[in-house]
Amino acid sequence: MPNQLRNLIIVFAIFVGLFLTARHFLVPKTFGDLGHYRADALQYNIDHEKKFVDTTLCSNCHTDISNSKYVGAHKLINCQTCHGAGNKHIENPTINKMEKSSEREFCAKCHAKNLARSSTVIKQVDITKHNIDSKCVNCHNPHSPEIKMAQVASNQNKKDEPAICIMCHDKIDKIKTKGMHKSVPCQSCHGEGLNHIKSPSKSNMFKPSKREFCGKCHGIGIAPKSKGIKQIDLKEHNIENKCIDCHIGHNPLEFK
Amino acid sequence: MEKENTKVSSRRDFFKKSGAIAGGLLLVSMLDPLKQIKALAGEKPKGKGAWYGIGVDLEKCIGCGSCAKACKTENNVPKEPFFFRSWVEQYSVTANGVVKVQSPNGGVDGFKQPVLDKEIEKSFFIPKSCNHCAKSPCEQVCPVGATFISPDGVVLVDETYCIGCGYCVQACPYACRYLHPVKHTADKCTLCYHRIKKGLAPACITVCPTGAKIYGDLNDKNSDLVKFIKEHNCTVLKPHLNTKPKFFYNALKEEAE
Amino acid sequence: MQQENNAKKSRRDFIKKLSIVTAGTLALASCNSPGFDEFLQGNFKTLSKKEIDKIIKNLEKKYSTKYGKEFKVSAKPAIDGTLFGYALDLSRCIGCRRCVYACVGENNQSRDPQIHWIEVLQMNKEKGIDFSEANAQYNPDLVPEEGHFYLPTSCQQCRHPQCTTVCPTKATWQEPDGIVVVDYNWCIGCRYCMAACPYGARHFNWAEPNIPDEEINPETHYLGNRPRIKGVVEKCTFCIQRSREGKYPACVEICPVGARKFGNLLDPESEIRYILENKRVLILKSELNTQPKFYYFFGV
Amino acid sequence: MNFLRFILGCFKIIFSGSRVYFAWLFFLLMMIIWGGSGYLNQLENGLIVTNMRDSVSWAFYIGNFTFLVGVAAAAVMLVIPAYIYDWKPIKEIVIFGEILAVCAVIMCISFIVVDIGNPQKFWHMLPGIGTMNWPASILTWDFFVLSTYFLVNLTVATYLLYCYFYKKHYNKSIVIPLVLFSIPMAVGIHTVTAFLYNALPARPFWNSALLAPRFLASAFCSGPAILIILFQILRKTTKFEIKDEAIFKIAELMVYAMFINLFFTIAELFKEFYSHTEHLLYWKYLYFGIGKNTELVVYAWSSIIMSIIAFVIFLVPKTRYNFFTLNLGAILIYSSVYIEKGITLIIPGFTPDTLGQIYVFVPSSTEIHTAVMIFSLGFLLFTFIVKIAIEIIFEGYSIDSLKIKKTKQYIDEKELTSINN
Repeated sequence: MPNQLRNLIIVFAIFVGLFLTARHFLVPKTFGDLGHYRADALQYNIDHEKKFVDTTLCSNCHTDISNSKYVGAHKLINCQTCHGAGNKHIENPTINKMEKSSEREFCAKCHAKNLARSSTVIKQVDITKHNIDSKCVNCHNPHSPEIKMAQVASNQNKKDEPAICIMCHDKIDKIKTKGMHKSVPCQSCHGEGLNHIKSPSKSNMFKPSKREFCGKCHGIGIAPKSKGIKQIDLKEHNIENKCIDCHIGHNPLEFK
Repeated sequence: MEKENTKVSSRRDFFKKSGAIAGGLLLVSMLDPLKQIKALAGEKPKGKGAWYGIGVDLEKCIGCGSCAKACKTENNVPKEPFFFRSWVEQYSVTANGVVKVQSPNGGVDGFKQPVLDKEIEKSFFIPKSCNHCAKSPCEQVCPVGATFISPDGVVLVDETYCIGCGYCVQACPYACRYLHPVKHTADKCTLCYHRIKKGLAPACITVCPTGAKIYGDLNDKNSDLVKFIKEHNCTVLKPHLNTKPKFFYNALKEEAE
Repeated sequence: MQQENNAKKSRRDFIKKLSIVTAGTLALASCNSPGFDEFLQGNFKTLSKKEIDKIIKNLEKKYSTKYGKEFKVSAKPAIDGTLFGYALDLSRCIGCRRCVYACVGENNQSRDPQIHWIEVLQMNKEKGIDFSEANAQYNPDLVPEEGHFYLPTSCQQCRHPQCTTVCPTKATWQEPDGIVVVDYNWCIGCRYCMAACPYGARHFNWAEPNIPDEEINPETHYLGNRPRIKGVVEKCTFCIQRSREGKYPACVEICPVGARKFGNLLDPESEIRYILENKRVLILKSELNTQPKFYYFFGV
Repeated sequence: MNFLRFILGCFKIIFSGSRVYFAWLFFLLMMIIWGGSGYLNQLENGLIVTNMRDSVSWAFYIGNFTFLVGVAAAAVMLVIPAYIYDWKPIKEIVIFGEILAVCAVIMCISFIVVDIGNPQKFWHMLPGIGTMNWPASILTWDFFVLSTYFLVNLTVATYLLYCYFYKKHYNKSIVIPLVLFSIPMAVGIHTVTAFLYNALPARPFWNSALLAPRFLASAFCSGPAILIILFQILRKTTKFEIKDEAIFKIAELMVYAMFINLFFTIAELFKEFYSHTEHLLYWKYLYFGIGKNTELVVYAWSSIIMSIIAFVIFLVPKTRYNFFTLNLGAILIYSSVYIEKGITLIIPGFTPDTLGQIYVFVPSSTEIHTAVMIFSLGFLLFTFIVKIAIEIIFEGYSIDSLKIKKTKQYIDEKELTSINN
């Protein structure tokens, strides 16, 4: 064999040898065991820490909530859908709190009116109109949205107490307590609300707007004189407008 | 003449030797890389073991974005609004056929109640994530074998081996991949491989409030997914690409196909 | 060679002469050469009202003598404010092919060789709508077969029809009410439209169409179901002779399971609009952007 | 008047010749009659006598048309070096390329005419008289570029012959611009023909941007292949002179074309098989068959194998300079391109059809008859024009010989025999 060829073969062999050694060290151990990939990568993916836990763990401690949840419309919803992943909370419940949101926007994520939502799948509420004064949780128990409403309805005997109104209409109460009407019960102006309590969306409360209605208490000669009630001459005082055009009904000394 | 003979013999010799060397090389390489060659030929275990897929009933999807949010939490997906393993899109079709697609922050914060547009004729949500294609283009193009289809049909990324070239991001027809801004490797839905292997449902399916999304084993005739497919008229996205996706949509509208 | 040399002399109108000479010789050679008037008749779209009336009168006379029946050939134009659309409920179709034969009867398709404007495909339920799995040769006695569904296809009346774009002679076009029609007298039979149609909806008269006299439907439309000649392309017209009179196409009327729906897409109260807005509708080969007005849906 | 005399001279040429010549003419005439009988049958009964149906609505005729467009376009292959680089050895034979182009275009148009259902209505697509759907329909473009290309080549060929006939020097300012114009036209006829198929989204098999370049590359293989064989026949049978050098030069040019052709084919195959979309179905049918339907597999592979062998033959100088292997290579590449354009381009575009149904197309006897008729007609025309060209250019047949004949009748016979020899 000529020298050149022999040299060439030697060089070639060295390169091949180098290549094979390099390959031996560089290619990962389990590469190709199952396919053109590192078989260990499967385990690597499995080892990822999980964050959303089994909900049986929730009901172990929060039995009351889970019991009430299992009767309502939210019964199939996982706790962590609203409260976030529970892995840290179960490690140390006192330090790591679950997420909690009582904002209207939070409920609106599912319940806001949207053409894309099927009305048979989910109850939809026009959040720009539906009782905008209050938080959803004031009237609805988030764990079982019907329960709180049922409680309200079952308290019919307390129908004269403003407390039952405040449950849902707390914003109005805040305005009312600031002003002169704070001692006037809601029913005095809005009438009895038995039906409204039963189904608030279907039966609305009476909303007075006529001058004569205010005149019942405030009109000279119409209402019986009583201490502390301001008397207005309905025939003279700004006769072109309604009272509520200027005065806020719940706090009449504030003007619009 | 004699000279010629020697020449011939030496040449023959050379061929013999080089042939032997080549043969030897081939033998050496056959000892272990044969598996790789086989794998390259696209042999995939079908009919035995699990073969996972996903199903969504779009009639039930309310676009709450819980799935997108849970996915970010579960899988440590970067918070920025352009990295998603799972996200929700809202399609709105106007009466004159214009299709608008919106996905504010991937639906993580939910969809705002829209000011109802009279023009809009219909609207629907579509949750999206990796389709776990049986013939996945991302796996096909990966130069190092860092993206692969697991024996149970889940398309996974080997983070430690990925070189971050981003070829798979280009190859995916469903825009399901992104380059992780910190790790600089490709990242995508793993069908919560760490959960399903422990018998738990993927995070997105765990949190779905309406039960719109399900997953299951396509090889198991009694699995939820197989039943779901049988009972509904499911379609996949971009069927003409022949990627054989395993993400089945019920009630997929033509505008989104 | 003679012809060749002549051409050299007058190169300017060589093309004209060549084609007219060929056309002339071929017309003579052809056994059933159409009348001279018909040969010179222009594209339907370029004809005046008067010319159309005359042509129709001649046609009615010709057909009446040929088939021994009083023929009516209408040329009713599209009604303003109509855009026809079609919907088909895949969950109801049982693959009985009654629509196919109603269509053949109504639209005077050739019986021998057979031409069917509607083709019903048997599909595998597990595979979904995948044409490579479609079977057009299924046995009608066994329908509906377990594990299969049926997909009737016909002209999809695309909003962006490829077939009209490629036609070299403007012999096929889309009417204002969305129906794609063919002027049989103007079609030269090049079959480019058949190559362009993604739905196999166009059919060619490979031979002289053959319809028994007693089966012929004399209520016809010029652009629809009037008897055709050999060598021209024909296609579904949503039964233009019926739909423009406010009637349902024949296939809609015959369907025993009510899978077929038809209506005006511009009328918000129509059934077709209800389906579009409330059902999950599919179109075939949406990736081609032909935008068909033929929608498939799953009603149940 | 002068032109008339030229025509007269031409006629004299074609009606005189050796026995072999007349035997060849007789043979072609017989073939035309035999083929014509089939075509008459088609005219009478309609296209039903072909094996085309709704599923496969274009087939053998259109395949031949496509192939011949390629042959016609290849004329420029010879024109470019001859006129641009003024390369002598090819210059004289360029006229044969142009004659070939003229005849091929005539055959192309004939194939279109026999393919359409109502040939007598052909005038509907003429501009002015009919309602040509221009610019939307690519078929109208194709018709336009084919006729322009035809006219340009006819003009150049006739003018050159005319000048030789009158022993004049041709006017460069007429010929060169026309020749230069014919180069983009040649590219044009092929490109437009490719676009004819290319722009149909309904037929994914054709819907590839590479179709037009592939058309061009294969045309530059098949056209010169015919000429290489033709020149050898001519120089053996007539006084036509061509140097080996010129033939080898053509062969060398073909190597590039063949390489590009193979390269494009590989590029196309790679794209389809790697991306394995739904469109792969047609390629699978072509190269591997679908189920029992493996009709085209033999053709597809034989075309590829032939074209590879031909490429190797032409690439290796030893075989390129050997006339036996050269001719073998030319035949191989010619057959390869004929199969590719005629069968494996058109049929898989329609099989499976748009609804997934498979209709197996095999040309009927009528189609073969008609094709034979058109090819024979083309050959007849080509024989005539080539004979005229050879006698005028290489055998000194000119206006003088015509005059001599007129005045001195008695020399006629002697002259004729000398010409024929």
